[in-house]
Amino acid sequence: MSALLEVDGLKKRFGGNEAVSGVSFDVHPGECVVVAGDNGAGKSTVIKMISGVYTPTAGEVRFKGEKLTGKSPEAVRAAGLETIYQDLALADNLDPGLNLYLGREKMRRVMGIPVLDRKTMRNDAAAVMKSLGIALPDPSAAVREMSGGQRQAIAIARAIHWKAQLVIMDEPTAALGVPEQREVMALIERLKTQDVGIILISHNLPDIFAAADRIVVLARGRVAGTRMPSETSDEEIVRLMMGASD
Amino acid sequence: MSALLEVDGLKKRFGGNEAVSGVSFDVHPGECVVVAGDNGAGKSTVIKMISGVYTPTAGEVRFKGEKLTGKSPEAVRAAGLETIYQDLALADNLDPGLNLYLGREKMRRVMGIPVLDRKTMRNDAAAVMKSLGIALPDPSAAVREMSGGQRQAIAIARAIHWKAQLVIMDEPTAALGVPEQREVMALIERLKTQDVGIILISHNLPDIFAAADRIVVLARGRVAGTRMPSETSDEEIVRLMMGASD
Amino acid sequence: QDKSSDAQSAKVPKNVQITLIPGLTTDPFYITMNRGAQLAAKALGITVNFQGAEEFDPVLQTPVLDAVIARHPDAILIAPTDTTQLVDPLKRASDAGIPVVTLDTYIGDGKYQDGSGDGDFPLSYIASDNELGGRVAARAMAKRIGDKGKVYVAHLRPGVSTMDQREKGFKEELKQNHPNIEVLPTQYNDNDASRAASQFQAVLARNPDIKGVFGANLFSAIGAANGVAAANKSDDVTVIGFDAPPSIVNDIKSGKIDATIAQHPAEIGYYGVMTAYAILAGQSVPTKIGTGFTVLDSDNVTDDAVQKFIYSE
Amino acid sequence: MANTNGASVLKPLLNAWSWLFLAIILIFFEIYAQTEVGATFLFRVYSIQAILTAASQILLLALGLTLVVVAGHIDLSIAFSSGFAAVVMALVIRLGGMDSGFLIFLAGLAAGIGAGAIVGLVNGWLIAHINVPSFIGTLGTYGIARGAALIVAGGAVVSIQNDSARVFGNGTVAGVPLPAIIAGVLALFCHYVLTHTKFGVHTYALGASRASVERAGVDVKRHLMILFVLSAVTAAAGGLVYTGRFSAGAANAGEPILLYAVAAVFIGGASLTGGQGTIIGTVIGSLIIAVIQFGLVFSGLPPYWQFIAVGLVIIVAVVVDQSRDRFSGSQT
Amino acid sequence: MANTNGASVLKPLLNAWSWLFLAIILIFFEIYAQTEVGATFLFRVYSIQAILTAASQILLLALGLTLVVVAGHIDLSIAFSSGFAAVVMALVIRLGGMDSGFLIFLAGLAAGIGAGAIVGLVNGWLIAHINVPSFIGTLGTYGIARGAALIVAGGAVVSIQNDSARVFGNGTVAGVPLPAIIAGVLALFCHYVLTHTKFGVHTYALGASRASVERAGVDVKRHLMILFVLSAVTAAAGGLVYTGRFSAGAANAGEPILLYAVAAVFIGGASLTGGQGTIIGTVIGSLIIAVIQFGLVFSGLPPYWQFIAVGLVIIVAVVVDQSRDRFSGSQT
Ligand SMILES: Nc1ncnc2c1ncn2[C@@H]1O[C@H](COP(=O)(O)OP(=O)(O)OP(=O)(O)O)[C@@H](O)[C@H]1O
Ligand SMILES: Nc1ncnc2c1ncn2[C@@H]1O[C@H](COP(=O)(O)OP(=O)(O)OP(=O)(O)O)[C@@H](O)[C@H]1O
Ligand SMILES: [Mg+2]
Ligand SMILES: [Mg+2]
Repeated sequence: MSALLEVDGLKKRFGGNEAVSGVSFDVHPGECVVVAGDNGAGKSTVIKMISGVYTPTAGEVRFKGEKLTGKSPEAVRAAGLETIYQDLALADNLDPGLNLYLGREKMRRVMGIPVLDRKTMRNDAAAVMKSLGIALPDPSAAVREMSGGQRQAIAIARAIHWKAQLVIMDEPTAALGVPEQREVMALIERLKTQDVGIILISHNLPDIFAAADRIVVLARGRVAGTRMPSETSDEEIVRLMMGASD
Repeated sequence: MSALLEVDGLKKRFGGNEAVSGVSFDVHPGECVVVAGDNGAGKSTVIKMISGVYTPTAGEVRFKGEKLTGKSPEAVRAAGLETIYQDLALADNLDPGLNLYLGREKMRRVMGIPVLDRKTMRNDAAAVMKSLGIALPDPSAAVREMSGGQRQAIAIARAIHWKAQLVIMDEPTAALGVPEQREVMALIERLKTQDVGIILISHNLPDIFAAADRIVVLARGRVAGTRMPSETSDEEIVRLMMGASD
Repeated sequence: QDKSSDAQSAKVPKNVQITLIPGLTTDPFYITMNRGAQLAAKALGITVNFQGAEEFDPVLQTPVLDAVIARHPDAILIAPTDTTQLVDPLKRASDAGIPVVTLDTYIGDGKYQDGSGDGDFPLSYIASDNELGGRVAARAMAKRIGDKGKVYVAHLRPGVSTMDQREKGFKEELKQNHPNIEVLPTQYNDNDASRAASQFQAVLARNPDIKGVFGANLFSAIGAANGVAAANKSDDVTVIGFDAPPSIVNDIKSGKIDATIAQHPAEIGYYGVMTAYAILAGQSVPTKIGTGFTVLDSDNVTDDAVQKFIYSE
Repeated sequence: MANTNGASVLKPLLNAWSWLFLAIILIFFEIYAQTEVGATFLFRVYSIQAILTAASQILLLALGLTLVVVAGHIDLSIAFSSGFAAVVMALVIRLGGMDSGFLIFLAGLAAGIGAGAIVGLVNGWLIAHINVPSFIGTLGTYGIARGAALIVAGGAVVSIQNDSARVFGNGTVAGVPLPAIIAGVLALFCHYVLTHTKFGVHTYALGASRASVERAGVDVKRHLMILFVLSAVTAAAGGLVYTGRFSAGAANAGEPILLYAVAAVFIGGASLTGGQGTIIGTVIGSLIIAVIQFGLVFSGLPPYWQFIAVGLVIIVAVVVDQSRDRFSGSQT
Repeated sequence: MANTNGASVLKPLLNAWSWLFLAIILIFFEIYAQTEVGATFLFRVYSIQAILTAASQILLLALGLTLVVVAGHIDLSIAFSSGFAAVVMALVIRLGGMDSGFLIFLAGLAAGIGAGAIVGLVNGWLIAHINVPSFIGTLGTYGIARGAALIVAGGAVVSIQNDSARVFGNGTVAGVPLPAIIAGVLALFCHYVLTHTKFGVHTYALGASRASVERAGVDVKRHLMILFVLSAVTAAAGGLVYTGRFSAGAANAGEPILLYAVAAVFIGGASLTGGQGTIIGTVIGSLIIAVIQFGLVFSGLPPYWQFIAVGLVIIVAVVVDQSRDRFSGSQT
């Protein structure tokens, strides 16, 4: 099977600081690649270059053979990649339904005039949230009034609600409760069986080993090593994170 | 030893939604009380009522016997309580040094005129961060340019840099890497030996059991149960979180 | 600069550059004044530059004046935005050896070259006295409303000196010679015709027997006239305007405005340039040249004789 | 300021408190009128017409601006896109001769709207593509549109005589002034856009966080272009109404109204930081301003005191709006 | 808009690009003057003095405003706190007789500053304690101060004859106009406050996130009070200089320059959303505005074209500033 996503020599420089240098890896359909690394290693920067938020200083991203680099976030999303950002990127003043559908809102017709179908969107949001184990006391409240975990769940819901071919998750369970974390891990398994490619960023070693088909470890912006979970150990991964390279 | 902090019948209502009802617990010096609970259980709301961000709808908080309820965040902080907020509450446009010292800036004199001592503050920030295992590529950059974990480390640094008698931590390790998480756990142990009281909120069961002297489980805004870690189990805690009450 | 001394010795000044600084650049009154000035300039073969601020205000006019002084024209014609506040800034022009002639209004006590007062240095002023214009408006009003009833002044903004003078003249004339006319409080519209219209309607709601409005500038007049028309009161309420741009003239023709006091800005501009040229040629000039007013109303507005008093836009 | 207003912004409810406040002002003036003046304040056709017409003139400048402010931007250039449109319309009508008819009037309307749209396009281009902050970008086009209007007019005012234009600005339908109908229809349209379309949701989201909209796959640059064109076009409509009312296209038509238009948007609940505001709020804001201006003149309060009274009422209008939020229980 | 400007705001560096832009404008006008006019534009004491004085008048209104904008607020009332102070000063001086001396002049200064401070206190109270949005609160006091100034003055202008006042507004020290020295000293003070004191740090933090400052234990209400008093007092100083320059306290002293003052702050790098802006930037902004206004009149460009030119220069000034950010590599 050919690669779904090819990341090739990505590099990103912020002012004088080279946050990411020469990062390359592939993701195949149905595969979960975990990108691990210490704080500030460059993980979020890599995924923002993939999803179109940052333009790489050098390097290229290809999706199903087509060049993705230089495309805008909307083009990347349209191509079939969904991303859960670490900072969530929610619109704080909108309700969960509108956040779920942001950019792809559902419409209905009232006397022939198209209007937003707020109610359906809200109900859908409540349903998706429920499937993640989260109940919303007031689904019509703005997400700024939601708890940390509720907000994260909305961001997750937004990414998985669409039939994406690749889902990128930047620390998706950081704010979630124990049962919700388990739901997300189960979800990743489900997506894999549906041939969806996944890039997961996580600091949780058990989760990493449970989900990963391959682990790419970043240290100071470089790939310190790539491992199969069956052929490595917690200690080795942590050692690679700390900068020990192959 | 008498209680350092007494939380007595706290209640908070947002519009029609009662987020917290009748929550009571004590914290003694040198004790770490973990407040556990599912997403949206009301944990952050409780600690915001303690730290003065929210005024409780009912109930009272006493610190060393004195009433804290109704005081402003500055008064609470002045009384000797430091808080790490889940949303960090950083000033994004300032550097880590200024964030560390925000409200208590260091001054020096130039030709008799008091001016901010930015350099010392910056160096102090870098030092505290280093003790948490985090290196900053550019300590003079605004914190908006920092990674998720770096930002969280600044918020932690800010709370522990001052000699507080009680430190409240709302999911302090959510965005941290593995070694940094271990640093924070060690830090909590250190604070305990210095007779500092601690309220910790966490979703990580191993961490909860490692740090807690007492576990207060919230479910839907109420105390579902209080347990000693030695007398309970993962399963029981999760069961309490899910709403099974005593 | 020696240009001006050259000019003075030669008696027939050459390459003369005069700058005309209006109260503001966007008012038909000053645009017409400039047109008159350009006519004179063409006749004399000299250049008149037009430079001014966007609002009628000393703090905006002064920097313009300063920059003009730096350019050192042979003479400055200025419509000062305040009688006292422009004294010091204009002194700088005079000190720099630039002859100053004021248009439209005076500075200081209005008596130039008599050796007394702060604002004594300008050589001449050419104006239709705004206060007198207000009096003329008052008489026109009194005549049309039968010497009794309620009237008020629609004004743009307190502190616009020429309008304050018109208001003063209007009120004093009524007080002295038409005691049966009651003057209601002045209404300020910030130069918004829409507000002037709604203000008239509010005054009308309060005073159903209102007899007249004096719209002391273009937008005050057309605004008030619009309010009168909207309330269907054109037959009962007299609207007197000030100045004679085509929009006011059109309103006179259509009966919305009853009469307007046309100043003669083209004349002011024309004589201003001529006076400055005479000064540069070493001739003595009168310290005060008055230009008149023409009352335009439906009776004379189509007469050929008054067409020249209609402003350009 | 990181203003955290708890109330959900998107609830397309009428803002009962603001209506109430407007009603209180009206009742206050009516009682005053009945007792002190022995006349009615409000129940007179031409008073209502006058207030509606004045409010329309403010509202037309404030409509598109509301969307711009909800998106977290500002548009100062409406002060002169309005005048530019007015002048262009008047010139086109003049081209057709002084006593021209309906078709040339329509051509004038179209030209005026087109002139406004050009200013909007320039704004949108500067802000969306060159990343100029909207305050500065639109302050720049404020100057440019002002100069352009004056140059095109060859002066400040272009007077016209066209009966269609006159009716457009002064006519009534069933007693309702045409300017109010025009403003009302445009307000309905803008309300529809803001609360019932994708474009409206994205406008709110943009005001809360540009990243949220960009990453959701919305073309933010295009969105901004449309916003600023909309703002310029509604302001242009204000200029056209003005031309019709006064039979004169004035370059300065919108300038004195700018501050009141911005005030109406903010009285209506919008905030400098974006993300909130409604068309209904702006409509009420415009009405409040028009009513107090009318009412204060009516009350015979001395003019200088009117400045103070207007200031006070504006503040009170917002304090009333605030207390609603307080009652509904949200706080920081 | 969630504008993420990458450059660290607190670096107390001179903004080299903006100085460069100012220099380019000056050089441009100088070359024009030398070649077209055959005179120097800049190298004449008189011109420099005139530009400095004009810039000072703008700067005095813009100084305190800069801090307010950095904190994420706005202050429109400076337009009239300035005039209110001017009128009060002139009245006090008048009380001492028309040809009064130095002491009464000092009393006038004190009274004027006090008058400004009162407006500032009202603003601060409204915004800090009643939670009125600053745009509306200060628009309200704009009207109130306007009315108060006109009522106190019993008209628009109170003229005085006081030699100390005249020197205060028109004198020079070593060739530098006193207004420029006053504005310079206040600018230094504000720069010190903004970059070297706790108050300044909290002001920046407040603009980024009110929660960050509140939870850090800063009394935000007190902070806002001080900010608005500072803004009103520097604006009042502008009014006092005006009274000295023109020997007249005018109620409208500040109104026509409000827009320029706000423009100077934004040209200087501030943003509507708060958290950025510097005093140095505002100083450059004021100078740029004064220079182009002077230069365009000097160049003899017809007035209507000047509106366009000013608009263009304002936009270009900011685009230049933007490109600096781009070179330093930050982006969203
Ligand atoms: N916009 C930016 N401007 C400047 N520097 C940046 C910016 N974004 C990130 N950086 C820097 O680049 C480095 C990598 O950041 P990144 O966010 O990719 O780390 P990360 O691996 O995701 O860390 P974490 O686990 O803490 O989220 C950090 O040192 C950070 O300070
Ligand atoms: N400002 C607010 N306005 C309205 N509702 C709020 C507000 N803050 C919190 N809530 C609601 O109160 C409940 C408790 O929220 P809280 O943030 O305390 O949860 P939490 O236990 O901290 O959850 P998490 O683990 O996800 O952080 C949630 O249902 C949330 O939606
Ligand atoms: Mg990250
Ligand atoms: Mg929480």
